[in-house]
Amino acid sequence: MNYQEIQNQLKKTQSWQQCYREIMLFGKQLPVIPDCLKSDDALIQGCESKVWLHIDLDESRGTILLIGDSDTRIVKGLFAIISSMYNDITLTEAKNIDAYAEFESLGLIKHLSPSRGNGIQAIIKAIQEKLSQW
Amino acid sequence: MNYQEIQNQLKKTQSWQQCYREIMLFGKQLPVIPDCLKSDDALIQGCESKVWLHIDLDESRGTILLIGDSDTRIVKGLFAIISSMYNDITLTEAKNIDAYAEFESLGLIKHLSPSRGNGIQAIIKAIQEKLSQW
Amino acid sequence: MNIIAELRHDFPVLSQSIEGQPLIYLDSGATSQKPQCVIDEINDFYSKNNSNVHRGLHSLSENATSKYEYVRTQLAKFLSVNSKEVVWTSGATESLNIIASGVTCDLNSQDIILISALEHHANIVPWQQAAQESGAKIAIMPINKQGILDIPAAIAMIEDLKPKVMACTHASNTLGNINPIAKLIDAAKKVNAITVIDGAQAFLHLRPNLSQLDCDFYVGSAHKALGPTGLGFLYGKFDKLNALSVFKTGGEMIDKVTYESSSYREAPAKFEPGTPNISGVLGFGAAINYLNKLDPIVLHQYEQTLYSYCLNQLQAIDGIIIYGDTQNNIGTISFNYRDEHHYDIAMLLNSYGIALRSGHHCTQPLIAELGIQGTLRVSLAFYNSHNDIDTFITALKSSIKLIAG
Amino acid sequence: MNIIAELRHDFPVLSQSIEGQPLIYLDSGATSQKPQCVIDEINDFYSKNNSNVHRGLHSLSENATSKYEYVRTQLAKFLSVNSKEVVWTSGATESLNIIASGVTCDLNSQDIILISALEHHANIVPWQQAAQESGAKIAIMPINKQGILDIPAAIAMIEDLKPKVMACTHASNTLGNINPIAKLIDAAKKVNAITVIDGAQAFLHLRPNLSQLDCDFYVGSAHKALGPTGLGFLYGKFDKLNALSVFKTGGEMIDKVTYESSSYREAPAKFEPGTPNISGVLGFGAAINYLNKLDPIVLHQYEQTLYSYCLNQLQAIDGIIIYGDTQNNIGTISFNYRDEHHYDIAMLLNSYGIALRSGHHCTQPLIAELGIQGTLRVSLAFYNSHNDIDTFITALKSSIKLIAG
Ligand SMILES: Cc1ncc(COP(=O)(O)O)c(C=O)c1O
Ligand SMILES: Cc1ncc(COP(=O)(O)O)c(C=O)c1O
Repeated sequence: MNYQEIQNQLKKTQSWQQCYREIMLFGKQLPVIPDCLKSDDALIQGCESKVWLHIDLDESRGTILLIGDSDTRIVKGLFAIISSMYNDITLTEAKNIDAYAEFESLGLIKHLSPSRGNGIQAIIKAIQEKLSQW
Repeated sequence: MNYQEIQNQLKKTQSWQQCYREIMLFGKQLPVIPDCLKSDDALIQGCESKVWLHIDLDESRGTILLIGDSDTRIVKGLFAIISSMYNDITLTEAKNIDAYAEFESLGLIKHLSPSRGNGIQAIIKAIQEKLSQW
Repeated sequence: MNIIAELRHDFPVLSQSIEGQPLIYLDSGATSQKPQCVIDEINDFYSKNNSNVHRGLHSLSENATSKYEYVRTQLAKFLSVNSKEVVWTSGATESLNIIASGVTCDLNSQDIILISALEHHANIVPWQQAAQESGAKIAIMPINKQGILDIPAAIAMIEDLKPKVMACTHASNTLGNINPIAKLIDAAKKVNAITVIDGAQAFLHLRPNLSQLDCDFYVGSAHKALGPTGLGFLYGKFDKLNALSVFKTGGEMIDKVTYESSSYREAPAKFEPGTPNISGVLGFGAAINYLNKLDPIVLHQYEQTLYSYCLNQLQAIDGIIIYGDTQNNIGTISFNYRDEHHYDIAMLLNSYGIALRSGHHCTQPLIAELGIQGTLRVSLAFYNSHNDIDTFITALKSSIKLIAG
Repeated sequence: MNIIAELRHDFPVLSQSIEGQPLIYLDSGATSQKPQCVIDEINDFYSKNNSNVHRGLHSLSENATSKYEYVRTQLAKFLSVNSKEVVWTSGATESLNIIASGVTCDLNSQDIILISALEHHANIVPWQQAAQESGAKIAIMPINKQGILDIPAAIAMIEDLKPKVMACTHASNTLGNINPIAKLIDAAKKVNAITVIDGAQAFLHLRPNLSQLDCDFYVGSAHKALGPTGLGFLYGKFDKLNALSVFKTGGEMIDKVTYESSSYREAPAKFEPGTPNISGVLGFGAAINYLNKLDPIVLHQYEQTLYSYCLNQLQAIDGIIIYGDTQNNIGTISFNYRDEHHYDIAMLLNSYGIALRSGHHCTQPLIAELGIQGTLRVSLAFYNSHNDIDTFITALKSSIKLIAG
């Protein structure tokens, strides 16, 4: 699922419940990741739910690769959204993504609130930091 | 000056200022006490102003004797009022005095507030405790 | 019951909405809502009487001081203790820190601090600090699989270990269990343990009579009992309280200060340095007043009815797992749905206007003991209605459907 | 000036009466009055948003948390520092205790803690505790007969003694003196001292820029700066702040708790266990907002004008003795009349509706150094008027007459 499709899907929702339903469905479509990738050092700090995140650079194609999972459905779905933003784009394009602004325009900015403790903010920060190293 | 006179004087005052003036005058009429009586162990605890208090029983006459002073005019005057209540009465009468009620009826109950830190409450307590020992 | 239904209108927050839907507040264990009289009292203080206490001769300060000290006697009366045994603190957490740090110098490496497996972090971590500094050891009174304190085991531990301190919560914030603390206190006193009861959750629902319970220390938070935030209390039997070493130092708690040394005043002043939370105390006074006007038995029965009503409906939902003691409970239910994450359900419930708490509830060791990640927690108060519960149950069923779908 | 005269109406207490006469509030050093917007904010919180913070996923809690954390960034901006360097405390007193107790483990019997002769008990007694526990010695930067810090002597002490800690008040609560702390901080940094500034009095009047001052720690109380009671702040340079040992422990400040041990979160969370004073923080946010809308230069000039006006009139009264620095002053005047006791004059002034403070002002060593029993203290704020001062001076003259008569 690409980011454009996600945007369209979310736009169609008419209630928070529908919106959550979509988000959870995005999460279900993520590839299942092997348990060995759910290691402690891949855990994102500061989440009440668990989030594992791996960020790699596909040097041959010049694109970045996000692999992640969460033990909650909603956070997993939110990660799927983030992941779709970074899919199949160049490193330079990736660096220019303002994920906060995207969440804002998706109407999901509330999910970035630190008190929600879901680590979305931490995920975005981790990605941006990693990108800045390349 | 006896307590009756004090009551009459205070009744005539028409403002707090006049009332304070009378109170300070009562204080001035107290006998001057020698410095040696202003000892640390005669100090009443819990006063911002200093109050020295001596309580004695005149066993021959069966009356009690209050000697006191303060470094402030108003507290000294308030002590003069207390002192006049206990003047020339028997021990039994003294034990029956409700000094709080008297201050209430004099309109001076505010001066017993602990936050005023003037030790009037402490003086009354000290007298009552001493009386209860006789 | 009708009179109780009316009480709800005293709490302005309860007429708010969440996400466009009427708010259903089921999170009183985190903090209670405040009746209008408490809000008005704070408002009045700042609009008419605002002044520092214990400092001024002027009338404003004198008024504030009288009111501030009057609330201390009010609380003392509510607890059936002496007012010089009541210290104002910034919250139950600070109260427990004052006790734990205050007894540390009396502990040594032979000593045992006995706590229960149900404690809030606030009644664990300060004791770990005390243990670390003194060399004392911490021992745990165990719970069974359902999360209920094993009283015979606990009493055996008290008798065998002869702990120097026995610290236990009156009611569990996570599970709602009411612990039979009278039994524990009795046993602990036989071995001369210092008894510390965490009443943060119990105070509002159980109105403890401390002269009957006869514990050495009892703590609570105003904000969990209709009062303002930033205020708690510490009750201690005068001699034991006064014997605690000072915690914070500064103005007002001192008697004399020279550059070389300072002497301290007696309790409670000794533990109240600096400007206190004056509006907090006055607001809490209004809360106590409010409670005093309500019949505790009627309130308690109502809360228990609500609790059973909610419990029964939850139990009727296939896949719901409930933890804790459902016989002796202040009206708090911790649950999960199958192996779904509490986070997802809490988020969905919020979208229906249901405010409840999810997670470890600051009781990580308890949650670990139960072998789970966390729970969803409904915590009720007398201002909740049967309708609140109906709405919650409907929303929960819809949320489960959404997740399963 | 007219705009400033209008500000007075924002403070509802100022239209109250004392003893049947309009209240003249000259005790802002003890606690400031609160503008209506602060009162409204607290009211709003309890009526619409009341909820605990950092705990709930539900919208009410999320709102409260966002607001609570937003005020931290507001204050950080006001002080020109980073928001993770700002800790909420129960008051300046607690802030100073956190620092003093937090550095105690780094002190030993060779170390000197250098404080000034002008300190409030809150910046003396916690250091005495630290000294007692660590064996360190306290040394005092001296004042002259007028009560002004002797800067050359202070700097020489810093250079000679090479103190481990240099703690000084930004402005004296008793005398109003503004200390040239930038010079002291510079000198202290050259000898690697930890620099601690008590800003309880200065914050409102001087709006310190901490990135310029470059001290390690700076503390204040909300209630002295238009905000609610029961709240203070502790600023610390992040590394130094985070390196302090924890003071209170409990929920929210921890990362992981097991029965055996606990790990703590980073500052500021590490120093904020338990439920904070949420309404206090939100109210203080409204106070900072209010201050941000006023031009600090205009306010400062106005306060200085008021101060001079009051000072001149006092000086013109035969027998009035004034203490402290009248050149660099936040607008606080300590005085006596001949050898009359401050208590009598304060009581008489109160009967005229004048609220000012008398006594040792929690600075017993300073009062002893000045060789007196206490003072009467006028402390002004921008909401005072020239008329306040006229009324005060008239009342003072009448009081003197009453005493002399
Ligand atoms: C200079 C100074 N430091 C510290 C304090 C203590 O502040 P609080 O009582 O708000 O904790 C005060 C308050 O009187 C003060 O004036
Ligand atoms: C049982 C228990 N103890 C202690 C506390 C700590 O209370 P506070 O956060 O008000 O300090 C709580 C609050 O959650 C609690 O539920």
